[in-house]
Amino acid sequence: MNPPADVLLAAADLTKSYGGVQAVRGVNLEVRSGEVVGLVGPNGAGKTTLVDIITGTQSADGGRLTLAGRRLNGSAARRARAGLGRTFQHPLLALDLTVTENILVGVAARKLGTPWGMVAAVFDGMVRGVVAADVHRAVAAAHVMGLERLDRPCADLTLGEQRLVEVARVLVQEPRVVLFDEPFAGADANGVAGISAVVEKVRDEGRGAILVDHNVDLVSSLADRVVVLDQGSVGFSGTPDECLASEEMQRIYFVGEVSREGVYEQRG
Amino acid sequence: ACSSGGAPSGAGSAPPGEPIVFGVQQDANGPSSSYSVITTQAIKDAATRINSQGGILGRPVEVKVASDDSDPTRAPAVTRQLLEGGADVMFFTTSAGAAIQSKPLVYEAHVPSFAPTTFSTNLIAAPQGDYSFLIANGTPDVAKLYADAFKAAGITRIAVFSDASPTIAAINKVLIPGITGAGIEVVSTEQAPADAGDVSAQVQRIASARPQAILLSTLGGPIEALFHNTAYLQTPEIPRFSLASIGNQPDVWDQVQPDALNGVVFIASLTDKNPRTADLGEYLKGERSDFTRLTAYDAQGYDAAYLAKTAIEKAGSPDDGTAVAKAIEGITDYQPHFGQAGYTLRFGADDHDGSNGPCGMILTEFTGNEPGEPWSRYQPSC
Amino acid sequence: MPLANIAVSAIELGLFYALLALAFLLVLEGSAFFNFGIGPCAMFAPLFATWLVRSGDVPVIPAILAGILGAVVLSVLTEVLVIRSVERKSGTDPLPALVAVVAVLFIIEQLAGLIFGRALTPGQHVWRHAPFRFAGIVVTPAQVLLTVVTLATFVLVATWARRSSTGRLLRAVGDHQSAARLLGLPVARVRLLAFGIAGLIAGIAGVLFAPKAGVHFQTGLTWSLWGFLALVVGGTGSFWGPLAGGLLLAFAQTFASYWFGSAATDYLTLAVALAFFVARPTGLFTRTVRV
Amino acid sequence: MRGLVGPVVGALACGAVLAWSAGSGYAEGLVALGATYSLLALGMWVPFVLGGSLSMAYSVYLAVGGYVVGFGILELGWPLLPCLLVGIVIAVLVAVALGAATRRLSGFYLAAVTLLAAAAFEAWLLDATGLTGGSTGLRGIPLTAIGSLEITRWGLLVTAVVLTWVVAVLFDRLRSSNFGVALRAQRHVPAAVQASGIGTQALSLVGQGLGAAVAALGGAFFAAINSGVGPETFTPNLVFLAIFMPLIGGVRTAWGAVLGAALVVVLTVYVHLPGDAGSLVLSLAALVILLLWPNGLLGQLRAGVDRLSNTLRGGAS
Amino acid sequence: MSSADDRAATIAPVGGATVFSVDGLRVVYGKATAVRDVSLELTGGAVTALVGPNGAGKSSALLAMYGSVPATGRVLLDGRPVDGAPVRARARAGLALVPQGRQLFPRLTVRENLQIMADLLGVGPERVDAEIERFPILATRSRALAGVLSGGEQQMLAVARALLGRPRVLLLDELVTGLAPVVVNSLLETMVDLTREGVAVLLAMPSLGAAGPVVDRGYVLVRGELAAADVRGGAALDDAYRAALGMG
Ligand SMILES: Nc1ncnc2c1ncn2[C@@H]1O[C@H](COP(=O)(O)OP(=O)(O)OP(=O)(O)O)[C@@H](O)[C@H]1O
Ligand SMILES: Nc1ncnc2c1ncn2[C@@H]1O[C@H](COP(=O)(O)OP(=O)(O)OP(=O)(O)O)[C@@H](O)[C@H]1O
Ligand SMILES: CC(C)C[C@H](N)C(=O)O
Ligand SMILES: [Mg+2]
Ligand SMILES: [Mg+2]
Repeated sequence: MNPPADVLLAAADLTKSYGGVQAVRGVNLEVRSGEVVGLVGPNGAGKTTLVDIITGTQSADGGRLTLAGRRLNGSAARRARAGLGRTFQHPLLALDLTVTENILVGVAARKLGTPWGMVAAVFDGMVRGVVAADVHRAVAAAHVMGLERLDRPCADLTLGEQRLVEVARVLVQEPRVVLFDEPFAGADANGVAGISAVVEKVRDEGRGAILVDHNVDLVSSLADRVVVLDQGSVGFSGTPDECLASEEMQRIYFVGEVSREGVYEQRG
Repeated sequence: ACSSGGAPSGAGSAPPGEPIVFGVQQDANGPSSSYSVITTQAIKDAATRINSQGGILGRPVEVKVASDDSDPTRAPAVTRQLLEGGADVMFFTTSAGAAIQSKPLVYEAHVPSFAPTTFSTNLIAAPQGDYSFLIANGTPDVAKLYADAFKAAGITRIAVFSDASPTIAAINKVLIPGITGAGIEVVSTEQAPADAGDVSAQVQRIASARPQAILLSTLGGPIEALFHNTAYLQTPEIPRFSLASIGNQPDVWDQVQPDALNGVVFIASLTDKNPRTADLGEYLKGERSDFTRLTAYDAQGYDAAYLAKTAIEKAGSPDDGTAVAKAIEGITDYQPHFGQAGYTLRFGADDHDGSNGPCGMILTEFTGNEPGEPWSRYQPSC
Repeated sequence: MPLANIAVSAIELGLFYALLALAFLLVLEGSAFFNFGIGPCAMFAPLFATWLVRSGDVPVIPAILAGILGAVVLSVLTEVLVIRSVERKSGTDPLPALVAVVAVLFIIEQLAGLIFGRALTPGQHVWRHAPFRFAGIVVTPAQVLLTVVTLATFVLVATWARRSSTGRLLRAVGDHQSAARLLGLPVARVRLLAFGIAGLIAGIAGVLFAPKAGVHFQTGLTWSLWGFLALVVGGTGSFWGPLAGGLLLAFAQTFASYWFGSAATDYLTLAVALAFFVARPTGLFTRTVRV
Repeated sequence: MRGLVGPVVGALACGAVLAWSAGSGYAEGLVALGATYSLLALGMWVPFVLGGSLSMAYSVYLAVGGYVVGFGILELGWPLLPCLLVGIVIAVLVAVALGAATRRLSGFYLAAVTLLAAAAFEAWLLDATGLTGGSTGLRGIPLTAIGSLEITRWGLLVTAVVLTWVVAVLFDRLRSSNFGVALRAQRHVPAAVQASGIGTQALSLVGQGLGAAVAALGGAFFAAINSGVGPETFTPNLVFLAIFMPLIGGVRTAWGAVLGAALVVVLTVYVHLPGDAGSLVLSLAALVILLLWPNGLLGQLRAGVDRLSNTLRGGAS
Repeated sequence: MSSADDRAATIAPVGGATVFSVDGLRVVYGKATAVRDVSLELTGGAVTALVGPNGAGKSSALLAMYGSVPATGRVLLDGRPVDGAPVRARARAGLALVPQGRQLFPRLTVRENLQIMADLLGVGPERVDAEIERFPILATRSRALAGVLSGGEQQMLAVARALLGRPRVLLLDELVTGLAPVVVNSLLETMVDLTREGVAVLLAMPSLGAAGPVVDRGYVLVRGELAAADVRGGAALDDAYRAALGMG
């Protein structure tokens, strides 16, 4: 497999199962430079699991991954350093840290990449403390997302606000490929606009994104290509329009409660 | 934690004048507290008696007590506190480990110090041992006593069981070579942490080495009780010998299964045959409302106080610690309240261990779970 | 019969560890909290019982029951007076409550030393009987009693926690306390129950094991550490974890001492623990959920 | 402005304490103990308070620092300074090795294994007689000279206090730096920190190493000032005591650890309590502080100051 | 979605009895007031919406109605005051909440999560079985730990839990978050079915979205205060919401 030059992220034959549940089975996926790939599918289709095994949050049972032609493996931290960024379906923030501090983690990540980087950061941190430029980056990202009162601990934020903090955190990381796991869930109009702008920006800068969400209209409007995941495997892949019109999409997504019965017995 | 007996002890009958200060560094809350507080109390009682007898050089004795809880990190600060409080003589009733940590301080301050119950000779060894003194029989004496006793009883192969404390490690360093040097074979050495929950593995290992006797070298307490219980159950046929601690720990006797101590031989320091011992028992009974039984700790603490008195009087003043230390080195015939009737303590310039031959020790056999008669097979000769 | 005799002792020790670890686990399940006060509670029961026997001429059985009750009261008081209010004030940070319970541990130790004396205290025998001997193996009545009571306790607790609605409630509260509050579950009462039962089990463990080597005022810390080690070896995923962990720990300790010599025990324990946790970083039994 | 309060007040307090102790052997002993406890508490503060990982092996790092000073001066005839440096390096290496061996463990699992490691180390101190002096330890460590500059006990004490101040100031800055923020974040959401590209295992390893270095410094000064170190000098019990200190003082700043250490010294050694109840009183005091002010003394002080300045400002406007 | 549109035409006009109302509700966290003087009414047989941007105070208001956070103000259930009553009493009286976020017990199984609530409400095991059957996914995974379910599966479990006691007032915080359209539609259908039985439904959400067609009336919450009250119909509510946000 030799992907074309502009392919950023390439996943081949990814699989993952938990006991009897096969959450992801043989998924092939590509994200090109400047491309936003929408990932949709019913609940429990394996979208989050796919994001998890691509980013290394969970280990895959099998499959190959490359990022810009380079083999992508190892810990989540290593893959992030190679250029992956992600948000979590349920926001994962240090609740006792402030908004700024949580975003600062993303800024810090660029300097704490290696053990030696960490040692250097220790000395730098002891001498200089927090660096104004880093804080500015974090604050700027927070403002992009429309967040205010940044010295609040994240425990005081609503879930919707927490999701915005997460997006800001991944934004400052400047990853080459960002995997958004349902970023729009629970967002209001401003939030939707803010997050959409971030997704657009990623595309415009020639980076790539995978956008998971159940809001098919929103995904279609933002994505260059939509992949439909069903029962762990790719059911359909094409342009948003093709996808919306496809039979698979209709079958597995909009109608057919009936067709979903017994899904889990099949998987077992 | 620390505290200080503010007024001179036995203030009622104490002579007037500037007090001579006894600094006692004890363990009030820590692992050695069960015996440390007894020794401390004996020193206080001795001070009371000294004061009622006119004090030292006509001056009253004041006892200041501070606790380091056997914590060697705290020990130096506590020692400095007592030294600062004007201690003319120091008494370490705390654990040997804490006392050793404080050894340089008394050396630098030129204040003589007694460790009344310690028999680890590390404390008086160079470097910086010039101001430290011991009273109890040192480990070399113990080694010789047991070597002779084993020979007398026809025992040539023994096993040693120890707790894993540094104090015992220091003792074993002298004890075991002393015994093997005398031709007794040590076929097995086993140990367990002082707070171990089980020693059956150790007992079985010892049993498989087929010793004729087991020597317990521990600080007493739970580990000694546990070993006797286990050995009594699993290897009742092998006789057991012990150091001194168990003889002074009635609480341990209660913990041992009925009869499990029967026949165990240990080193007692007290005998009714010594009139001074009986006298001290009488005196303490009158002093303490809760007095139950005289222990070696009482006698050794009490004697340490009187040794200090003797030395200060010889030196003519408590102010020059070096002179007092020299005076202690000159004491050669002090009659202690422990040991056999004719036993005396003797110090010297190179001999900071006051014990003077094995007569400070009486091999005693348990009957049932209580110390009984002197052991019939062997006693040290004076 | 050295091996058999060592095995008997290892089982005794392991069952004691297991009971302590079970007490830990109950509090952990019911309140998501590592209660290092377990050891002192276990220590308090026999100390108090013996004190009653000695100074109050109370018969052995009532004294032991009073001792166990004392452990329950102590455990419950720890929750009511300390942990509950510290946790309420410290929000999401678990450290203050943890440190508070370490303070409680030392307070119980020192108070026990003050009240019951600092000397070694013998345990009381519930069942006085000569040791049973067959084929060179010696089993004491205390060992028989400990075995029976421990197994019964485990069966009861595991069944109760898995099958009864109160047991389910207990696990729910410990699992996600804020959700439990949100839904109106009786969080405070459930936690109290967890601490109470943990105190009960700790008290029983203490009085059953004390006859072996006695207790003194500083035994509590040691016992806490043993129970805690057994718990982490067993893992927190099952109510049988403590039993497996306790026995594994005791067998490893005892047989390592037997085969390799007691001088190497400390090194061996560390080596075994490192090897074990490399293979199973969260113990034998675990239940993992997604991030 | 606010950033200067800690260093300035801390410097004043350190100066005051030194001035108070000058000339009195006892007071100096207290300050020496306070400095040792402070450096231990500060060392543990990084991995424990910031990183949330409870390593109980800190007695090991103290002992390494102390023993290297003893061995270097007594056996090798080295001056103090290289002993300090070598002690720090060895402590860091031990910490990193132990941390690497336990890298998959977190929370209480880590506490359990490090506790066993501390016990094994204690046994080793007794066994390795040639290096450590066995049960006796290394005693009679003389004060050495740096070139022609004679080192005095007082000089050592001043240095230890100044170092405590320096470490507290540096650690306070570290807390809010990139490293500190990442370390604090991985306490609760390691997966998120990892997904940002920060290896949480390496992060806590570095934290452990840093803490070990500071603790080793504490052990080294204790041994040098008290001219001796033994197998019982630094026990795991000390580590239990040390986990009180930052919580009593307040976890929001490294000065909390120093204040807590000072309070422990005052309660267990300095004040005269009836019945030698220092340990009991200390535990009770810790409990009361945690019950009343879970943010510790400094946290409470800060809240008080904030409230005061608020009312003042409110009154003015 | 066409089916939802059909239904919109057939919804019964608002006019059932008021089964639940709050008056002067106020929620304060420390120094910040999250909800101030909110008053609203829920009528049986109607779907009421509470819309507002992130941080407006919707969740706080719902939690206060359910009794999970301290609040002041009157809360009437069936005309009887329940403010001051604990959550359990309100739940047993027929109030149910689907909270926002992950408020399940992750280390309990799917079934156990429901049993906990059944015990609290005092309903029998047959209700647990019935609710598990409502969502086929839950039925097949009833013995799995709740914490391993996918986001949407967890949301279904939360809804099933709320329906256990056959509540007469349903408070739903971001009901459709994380759910696939097919599930959203069927759930909205379920809600409509429930209103036919006289249940009062309150849907809180940051935007009307797919729920628009089923909404009978609504309230707009901005910065803790009501910007519009008792707006009839989804379309009108959408307009009112836009106006309140200054988006014309
Ligand atoms: N640790 C696990 N153990 C068992 N089953 C799991 C585990 N993790 C995920 N699953 C199952 O794998 C399937 C896929 O889950 P995943 O979270 O990837 O779905 P999803 O597509 O993200 O769904 P949603 O849209 O609801 O978030 C689900 O049925 C889930 O229950
Ligand atoms: N526990 C808390 N402590 C302090 N402030 C809080 C707390 N919970 C919420 N808040 C604040 O109260 C306000 C209202 O929060 P609430 O969760 O009710 O909003 P919401 O409308 O549900 O928002 P979303 O749509 O994002 O869920 C917000 O400003 C939030 O930051
Ligand atoms: C009385 C003895 C148990 C004291 C012990 N020998 C010690 O050196 O500390
Ligand atoms: Mg998902
Ligand atoms: Mg909300």
